[in-house]
This record gives sequence, structure tokens and C-alpha cells, in this order.
Amino acid sequence: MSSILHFFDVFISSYDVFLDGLWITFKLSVASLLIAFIIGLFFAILKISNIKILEWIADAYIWIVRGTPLIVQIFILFYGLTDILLIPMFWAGVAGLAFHSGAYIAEIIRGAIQSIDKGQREAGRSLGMGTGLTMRRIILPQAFRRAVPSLGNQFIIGIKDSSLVSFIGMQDLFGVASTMGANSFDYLPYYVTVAIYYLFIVLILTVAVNKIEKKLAESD
Amino acid sequence: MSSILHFFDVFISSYDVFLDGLWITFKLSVASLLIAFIIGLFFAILKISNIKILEWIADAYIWIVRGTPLIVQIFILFYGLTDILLIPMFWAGVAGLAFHSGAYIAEIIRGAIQSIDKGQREAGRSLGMGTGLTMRRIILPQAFRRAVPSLGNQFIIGIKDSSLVSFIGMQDLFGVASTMGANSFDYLPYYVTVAIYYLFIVLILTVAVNKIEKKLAESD
Amino acid sequence: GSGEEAEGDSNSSDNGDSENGYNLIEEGKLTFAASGEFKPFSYMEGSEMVGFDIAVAEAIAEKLGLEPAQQKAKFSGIVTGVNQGRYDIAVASHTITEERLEKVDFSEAYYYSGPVIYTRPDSDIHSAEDLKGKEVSVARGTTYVEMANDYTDNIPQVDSDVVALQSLAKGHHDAVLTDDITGLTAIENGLEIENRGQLGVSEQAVAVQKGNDELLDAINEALKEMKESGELAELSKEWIGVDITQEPENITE
Amino acid sequence: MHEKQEMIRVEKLNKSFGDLHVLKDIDMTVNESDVVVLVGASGSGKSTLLRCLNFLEIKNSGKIIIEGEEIESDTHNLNEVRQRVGMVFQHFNLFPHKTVLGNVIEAPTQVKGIRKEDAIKAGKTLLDKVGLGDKYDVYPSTLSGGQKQRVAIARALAMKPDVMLFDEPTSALDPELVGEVLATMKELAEEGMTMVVVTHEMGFAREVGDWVIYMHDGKIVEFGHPNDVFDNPKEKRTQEFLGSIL
Amino acid sequence: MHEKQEMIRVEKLNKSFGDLHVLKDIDMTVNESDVVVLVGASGSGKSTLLRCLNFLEIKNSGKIIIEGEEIESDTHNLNEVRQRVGMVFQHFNLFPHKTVLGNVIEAPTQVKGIRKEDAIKAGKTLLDKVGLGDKYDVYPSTLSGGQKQRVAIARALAMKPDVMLFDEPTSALDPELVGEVLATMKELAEEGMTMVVVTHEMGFAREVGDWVIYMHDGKIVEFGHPNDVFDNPKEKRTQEFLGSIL
Ligand SMILES: Nc1ncnc2c1ncn2[C@@H]1O[C@H](COP(=O)(O)OP(=O)(O)OP(=O)(O)O)[C@@H](O)[C@H]1O
Ligand SMILES: Nc1ncnc2c1ncn2[C@@H]1O[C@H](COP(=O)(O)OP(=O)(O)OP(=O)(O)O)[C@@H](O)[C@H]1O
Ligand SMILES: [Mg+2]
Ligand SMILES: [Mg+2]
Repeated sequence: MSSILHFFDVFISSYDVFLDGLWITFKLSVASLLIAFIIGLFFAILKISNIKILEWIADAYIWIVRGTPLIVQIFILFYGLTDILLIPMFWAGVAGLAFHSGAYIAEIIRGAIQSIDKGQREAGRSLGMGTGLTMRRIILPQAFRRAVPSLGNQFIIGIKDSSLVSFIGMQDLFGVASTMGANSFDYLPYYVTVAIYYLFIVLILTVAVNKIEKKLAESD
Repeated sequence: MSSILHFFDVFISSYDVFLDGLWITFKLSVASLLIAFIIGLFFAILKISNIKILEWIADAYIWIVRGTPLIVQIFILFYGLTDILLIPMFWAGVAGLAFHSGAYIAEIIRGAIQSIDKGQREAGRSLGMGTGLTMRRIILPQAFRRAVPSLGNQFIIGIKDSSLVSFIGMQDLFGVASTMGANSFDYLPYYVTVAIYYLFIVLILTVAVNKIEKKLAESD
Repeated sequence: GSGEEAEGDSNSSDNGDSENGYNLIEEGKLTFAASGEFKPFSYMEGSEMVGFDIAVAEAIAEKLGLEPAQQKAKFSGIVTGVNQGRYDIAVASHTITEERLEKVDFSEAYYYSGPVIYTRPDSDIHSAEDLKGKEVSVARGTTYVEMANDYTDNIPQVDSDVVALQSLAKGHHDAVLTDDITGLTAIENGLEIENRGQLGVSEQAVAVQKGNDELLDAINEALKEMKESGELAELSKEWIGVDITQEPENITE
Repeated sequence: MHEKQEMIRVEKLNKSFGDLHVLKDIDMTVNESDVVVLVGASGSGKSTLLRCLNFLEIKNSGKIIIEGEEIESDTHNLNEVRQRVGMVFQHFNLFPHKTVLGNVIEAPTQVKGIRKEDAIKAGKTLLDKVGLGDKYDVYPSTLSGGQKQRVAIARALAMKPDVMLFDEPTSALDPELVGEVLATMKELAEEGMTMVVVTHEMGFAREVGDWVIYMHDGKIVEFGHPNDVFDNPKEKRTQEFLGSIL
Repeated sequence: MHEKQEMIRVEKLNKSFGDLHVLKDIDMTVNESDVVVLVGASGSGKSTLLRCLNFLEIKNSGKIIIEGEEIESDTHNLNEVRQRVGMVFQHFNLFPHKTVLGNVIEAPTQVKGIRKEDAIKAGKTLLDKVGLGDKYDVYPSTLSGGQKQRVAIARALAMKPDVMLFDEPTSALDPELVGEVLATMKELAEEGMTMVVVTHEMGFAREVGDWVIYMHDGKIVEFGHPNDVFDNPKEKRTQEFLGSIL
């Protein structure tokens, strides 16, 4: 009982620090997911380019990302790459997350592109639209719609994954929970609090993704 | 150049410690995935039970797992559950990973069960086989086959996710790399080494899963 | 008190005289790292780190005519970060060791302390000898790893000393090696753990990137001034409650 | 000819799916060794009636009396009742993960607890009978539709049911495979099996059927001997329907 | 009647997919304002021939001469050539994410760089012409098959092609919708559009077609005026084929 009261106390009194953490998580997620999207689009196009060497490059990238834990990727970028290029912590975090999500997004987009009926491509080309124009104006807009549910899901995963940047010292939501826990020598209430923040974010995003899905379904 | 030589040096000279870590990662992954499978099966059956309250329980479990980062789940279990039940570190890690993967496996199994033609259930029941017997002898064997690719994929994710137990102090593959890196102030070679171990494990498993898939496809 | 001064406002720009040959990451700023998870030496208050380490760093910056810029980092990554030029210096309770000296230079010690064995009250560990074969948790990248190695192979390593102490109190592990001040603070914060003996004495110092001799000299100069003026002892009393900046013989057992 | 025993009696059977009233006050009787052919337009409720007799659907009201015993879903063990009433589906519904013989022995061993050796012996005999003596160990996916349906018949027979229900057993088959399944069913009828068959095969109905029931919109609107119903339908709807399929 | 200009000439055209030799030494000529109907059994190569004329498939050997200019895929800008040769597909292939008008103005604005206002004006005129003046702003998914195909025709016309190719434009339509599409095509023919049409609609071929080509197994085996070919086919294969579809 008293531990529940204590938890509520922690939950309420810590809100300002957690909001700071939330803001960092937000910036980090948005930046990394935008970049991941561009990376994903790029490698998806490599994969369907029908040019062997480009396909191999894309395969290698996807294989490396899917074959190693995210935390290893982040640590290599943060601790390792600094020998070559010293990137600030925030951007190391962004880079690690984007590098990771990019591979999953590439697979989602590739799948969506390949699911578009090939008659669409032929119709575009028969009208004199070049390969690039057909891709940009005809195929991609349809592929993105089709990819919305999976992309939404991947974005939610990306936000949760962003918690790992706390291990390179960032004060994101999870980083805040860890340090507050350390300060007070009392981890549990802070971890439960941060769990609730994440649940809330994911809930909101899930609802938003569902709404968008429905909107898109209507217009079909 | 010299840094590449140095990397090989690290890679080769550290093999015994990494093999210890590999062994822990292995035990951890196998134990947690077995338990996750049982948890997943259990909640999948709750979800298709057609009993509202049981469905809610399953929904709540899946929602909580999917709504919070794995690292939060592990930390809550490690610091929180000890108030109720003191489990050794290894089993805390196993519990955290199993709790997490269980939700994803539940969704995979549920999807596979629901993808089995309902004529199968009717055929079983029309022969006088009860609901339980039909499920056990007719539906589940077919559902598992169908779930193999997704389960294989989830198992691979589970192995990579197991790296996070290093943050509760376990000397798994990643824990070994962190420790060796921190103590030698020489992170990059150790993280690259551990990345190669993971890539290798994932590669082997991917090949194995593909083989099993092919075997199953043949018998269809 | 110096606590207020230490809240180094990043807008203050009265550091016109920073053209002094220190090789700094950012002109006019002293970028220093600390873990923020090592109460009372460094910990978070809001989104700022405070504590003894931080206060010392900010006092040094003031003496050097620089604006202090704190960087929170995982302890295990700090030495590497200084070595690579991610931070100018680290004021993070680093014990001077041979291994670290290969990567960074150290200033004069700014406090003295000793690693202590902590256990739960019901433990049958009463001295270092009893640690043999036990599970001894420590923070990753600390000097305690080496010490624990003398007694056991079973050394779970976590991200901060506080995490280790917290797990210990919750019932995990058999013992934790950490600084006695940190342990005391934990006990004051309600953790049910006990001090079961000290394993020697250590000197904590500021880490500086190798080759940045002007900066190292200036820091040593500043520390000397602070010691002589009693300012360092003041800071110690303010943040720790006792003076731990004197030479070892008067450290409590 | 001695008086036949009553196998199935249905009284004022009603079944709705939500607002959709699918079976309306159905009364019918099936005597021992009778072959009853059920015809009617799509959606008239033929499958639903059959499924009620096998308790795959639970009636809303009315009585279903199997071998003199009124069956209620809440007081009876329906699994036990279903063993007495075999069912063959339009789409076979064979178990794809089991061999042909595995399909046939599954229910006897698992439900009736028959020893595996005995079940295998009986199963082989049944498979021989339906002309699949060379297919014991192959998987269903390798069979033609006609072979699949004959396995499904053998599988149902393996439970030694007293009545067999067939729901359009040949309508998913290529035309050239229909004959082999009808032949198997005819043989079964000749051995005296009680059968209720939904089918559009009028030749079979005339040749093998003892009775024809014509359903329309959830009601039985015509009942009689095949030749009477097909040649002199009393109802206009029956005439129209027969006109459309013959 | 003045001599018509040659729009398409094909000489010794060959096309293979891997080992499958699909078009064998095809020779044909299509003159200005001609309507050429292409018939033949499934798999005889009709679609492949049409797709070669639009360069959706690249020939293996032979010549394709469009409006007097021999087109080679490696020296010509095929996108430019395709603008002169419009194509209508069996399955419409409308762009589902664009409105009807959006479908029609897409290529003119994006490829020809026509100003949007002008493209809209021209597009509306075309849509009015194919009888869809009330559907500018709806999405294709809300249209019937016949309406969709008329939009597809308008879309192709919007590029002002000199020749139009139709690959079974009515065979994916419900029978009652075929007429409206054929009427649109007839109107187009009457306006003097050069057309190559693959179709099984023999009434259309007789009424609108100037020439009929009968293909068999990748070769042109008969060529002539529709009434001659349909009423007095020279080849036995043509007779058989016509017998099967008429
Ligand atoms: N499970 C169900 N839920 C809702 N409606 C159902 C269900 N099963 C059948 N129906 C409806 O009940 C009516 C009768 O269906 P039934 O399958 O019994 O017809 P049928 O005579 O067998 O037709 P068919 O010749 O097409 O098989 C139909 O309107 C059908 O849509
Ligand atoms: N892209 C392709 N790859 C391989 N083979 C192909 C391809 N396109 C067509 N074919 C083959 O070429 C042959 C001719 O096909 P085509 O589509 O031209 O015939 P068709 O006369 O249009 O038939 P239909 O009336 O069925 O449309 C067929 O055997 C077909 O399978
Ligand atoms: Mg039916
Ligand atoms: Mg074709």
C-alpha cells in the first residue's frame, strides 16, 4: 500500500524531469525515423534496381543490421567511429537508430513496391513516363499507402528502441528514469513511471496509425 | 592498417572469454525462448478462447509488452520482482526475455491458428473429437508449421535482444564485450568482435530456418 | 555557497581571457564529463548534474577563466571519451591507475578514499578473505574490477555503482565493491547494506587528454590554490559532510 | 419388408443466424437404410440443416431425435453423438499433415481409444473398399479431388456411424472425377447405410435416392419419391428450380 | 481516295522469352486510319506483338518502323516513341491514387510539360467525349469496368497518339458493359484514328475493322478484309478457331 502511494508520489513529482526526457526521446525519434525513412527508401530502390552490385550492397546492409543487436550498433557508432569522426552524442544516437530502423524500413518499402501490380508500371511507361517518373509518380505513392501499417509499426518499435541511447549517456525518457533511480537508490518506481510514459506514447501512436489506415482505406 | 592488425589480435586472443559469453547467451536464449513459446502458446489460446475476460487478459499482456521497451521490462523484473520473489540474475534475465518474446510469439501463433481453414476444425469435430483434442491434434500441428518462418525470425530477434541482459550484470556475449572494452579502454575492436559473433549466430540460424521451411514446404 | 555558483549558467560570457593555449573543444568553455550516477559525487538535479565532482570542476573552470560545460556520460566511456577528445577533462572520481595513465594524464589528486566491501546485513562476509568464490558486483570500467578479480571470477558488471548497490540491497549478488562515500550515501538513502571492510586507499584525480600540458598545468595550479585556500575542503564538507581532500592517514576505517 | 427403424427425426426445427431466419419449422424423418436427397437453391438452408443434424450448428428451437433419443446440446455429450453421425464436406477437409491412413485412423484411435494396430487394419480395409488400397502412406496434397473425397468418406466410415451426411460431395470436383465418388456413395447405399445427401446430381438422386426433399427459403416445400418429385413437381417453385438445373 | 500514309511497319519481327519463341518472322503494315483487328487463340502471341509495338517488350530481331522511322531501343528515346503509340490494357491499369481527371492529365503535365490548366481543359473535353463528363473528380475504384476502360482510353488519347493499341479491352468486363466501350472505340475509328485491336468481339471486327490478322503459334497465318476472313477463311486452323469463338 505505502509502496503504491510512494509510486504515485514519484510519478507526480518527477513529471518535469520526465518531460525533459520525453522531449529528447521525441527529438531523437523524429530525427532518426526521418533519416531511417530516407535510408530505407534508398536501399529499397537499390534492392529493386535489377543491378546486381547495388542489390548486393543493399543486401549486405540489411544483413548486417538484422544480424547484430541494436545496442552493438549504437556502441560501435558512439565509441568506435569516434576514431574516424567524432559525432556529438545526440547525433551518434540518431545515426545508430536510423542505421538500424533503415534496414527494416527498406524491407517494408521494398515489399510494398513489389506488391504493386505490374500493370501500373506498364501503364506509366506506355504513356511515355520514364522509369524514374513512373516510380516517383505512380508506384511510390501507392506503395507508401500500402506500407502505412507496417511503417507505423516500425516507427513505434523505433521509439521504444530509442531507449537504448541512454546507455551512451543521453537523458532521454529511459535515461532520466535510470539517473533518477540512481540518485534516489530506488529504481522501481522510476522504471514503472517510465513504462507508463512509453505505454502512453505507444497508445497514442497506435490510435493515430489506425486512424490513418482507416482514412486511406476509405479513399480506396 | 595497424588498427586492423590490432583488431585481429583482439579477435583471436579474446576467443576464450567470448566463448564463455557465447555459452551464457546460448543458455539464456534457449531457456527464454522455450519459456516464451509456452507463454505465447498459452496467451494465443486465451485470445482465441471466445471468452471475453480471457481475451482481455491476453490483450492486456500483449499491449503492455508491445507498449514498453524491453530494457524497461528487464529492469522492472530485475529490481521489482525481487520484492516478491528473489530470482537469481540468470533467471531474472530469462524471465524478462521470455515475458517479452512471449507476447510476440502469442501474436504469431494466434495468427497461424486463425489462418487454418475452419473446415479443419469442423472435420475434427464432426468425427467426435472434442475442442481440445481437435486443437491439439489437428489445428496446432498445422499452425506450427505455418508459423515456422515467423517463429524463426522471432527467435533470431530474441537472441539479439538477449544482449540487453548485460545491463543487469550478466556476462553474456555483449556483457563480455562491454567489460573487456571498458577495462581496456579500447572499445571498437571488442564491439566489432562481438558483432561478428552475433552475425555468425544469426547467419547459422537463418540458414537453419530456411532449411526447415523448405523441408516443410516439400511435405505439403 | 558554491553550490549556486556551480549552476554554471551557459549564458554567462565573462570569459574574454580564454586565449591561453589550452587546446579546448569549444573556445572559452571547459567541457568536462561526469557520470551523474555516483551520488554524492555526481548526480542529477533536474536535468543538470550536481555533486562534489561537479562543484570541483566548476571551481576549476572559474579559476581558468572558462565557462564550465558539463557532459553526462556512462562511467565506462569517460576515459575513452577524454582520450578521443570528446571531453576536455573528466572530473568523475577517477582513481589514478596504470591502465588509465596509458590513455589520459591525471592531475594531482583532489580527494582520497578507499574501496569498501558492502554486503547485506545478514551476510557472512566479514573481510576481504571471505569474498573468495563469491559473486561480487562492480561498476563497469572501475578499478574495483581488478580488485574483485583477486578474490573471485564471478563479477557481474553493471553501468554504475548505484545499480550494483541497489541490486545488492534487493537480494542479488553477495557483495559490491565501491567507494565508501557512495556506500554511505546509499545507506543514508535507505539501502539496507553494511560496510564490511576497506580494501586500501585510492587517489582520485582529474583526467586530461594526453599532450594538453598547458591545461593540465593550469588545473594542477588551480587545485593547489583551492587546497591552500581551503576552498576544496569547503566543497568537500558541503557535498560530502566531511573533508576527504586531505592526505590518506585520516581516512576512517 | 419389415418396418424400418427411425434413425433421425426432426420436429419444428428453427435456426437463425442473428436476424437471418435460415431454417423454419423443419419436420423430417429419416428411416434406417433410407437415402434422402436434399435439393434446393443456393441459400435455401440445405447445408445449415445438415450441420444441425451433426450439431456443428446448434438449433434455436425444435427437436432433433437421433435413434430415438432427443439430443440437447446442453445435456448431451455432442462428441459422442457426432460419432454416430458421419459427415462428408464439399471441400473434403482432409488433415493435410497426416497421411491418407493417418486421416482415417485419427478419430478411432484418439476418440474411441481403439488400439493403433486394430485401427490401421480397419482403416486399410476401408481404403481398399473406396479404391485407394495403393495410397495408404501418401499425403492428401498428392491426391486428385475424387481421391480426396473418397478418403474423406473412408475417414467418416472409420467411426462406424449409423448415418452419413454428405454436403455437395462432388461439386468441388472436376467433371471427370464426379463419377468415382458417386460410385462409392452408391455402393455405400446398397450396403444399407442411412444417408442424407445434398447434391445437384439428379442422375444419382433418381438412381440411388429413396426420397427427395426440396427446400426453399428455409422450408421443406416438397417431399416424395425422386421420380414423382422430378417428373411431376407439385409446386411451381420446384418446377422452376428443377428447370434451372436439369 | 488518296494513298494512305504508312503508320507502322513490322519486318521479320522475332521475340523469344528464354527458350520460348513467341513471335516468328512477323511482317505487317498498318496505314493511317486503318483499324486492324488481331485475333488468334490464347498464347498465339497477340499481346506480345502489341507490346512490342509499344516497346513494353524489346524485340530480339527484325524491324519496327513507326511513321517511317526505324526504332531501335538502344538509339531511340523509347519514352518519346511511346507517346506516339497509345495503349489500352485488358485490366485498365488506371492509377488508383488519382482521380479520373488526375489519371488523364498525369502524362501530359508530367511528360509533355503541358500547363496544368491546359491539360485540365483538354482532359475534360476528352472525358466528355467518352461520356464521363460527370466523373472528373471521383476515384477509379468507384467506377464500373466499362467506365474504367473509357477513362483508360481518354488517358491514352490525352497524349495525342498517332496510333492506338487495344489489348482485349472488353474481355474483363461484364457482358452488359461491353457495348459502351466498343461504342467509344467505334467513334474513335470513325474519327480516323489508326488502331490495332486484339479482341474476340467479332461483331466489332466486322463492323469497324478494315483488316483482320489471324495469328497462330507466333505467326500471321491469315490476313484480309473481315468479311473475307470470317466468311471464307483460307486456312483450316482459322476455320477451327472461328468455329470455336463464333
Ligand atoms: N455461420 C453463418 N452465419 C451467418 N449466416 C449464415 C451462416 N451459415 C449460413 N448462413 C446463411 O444462411 C443461409 C442458408 O445457408 P446454407 O449454407 O444453409 O445454404 P445452402 O442451401 O447450403 O446453399 P448452397 O447451395 O449455396 O450451399 C444463407 O443465407 C447463408 O448466408
Ligand atoms: N513475360 C513473359 N515471360 C515469359 N513468357 C511469356 C511472357 N509473356 C508472354 N509469354 C508467353 O508467350 C506466349 C504468348 O503470350 P501472349 O500473351 O502474347 O499470348 P496471347 O495471344 O495474348 O494470349 P491471350 O489470348 O491468352 O492473351 C505464351 O506462351 C506466354 O506464356
Ligand atoms: Mg450449402
Ligand atoms: Mg493476350
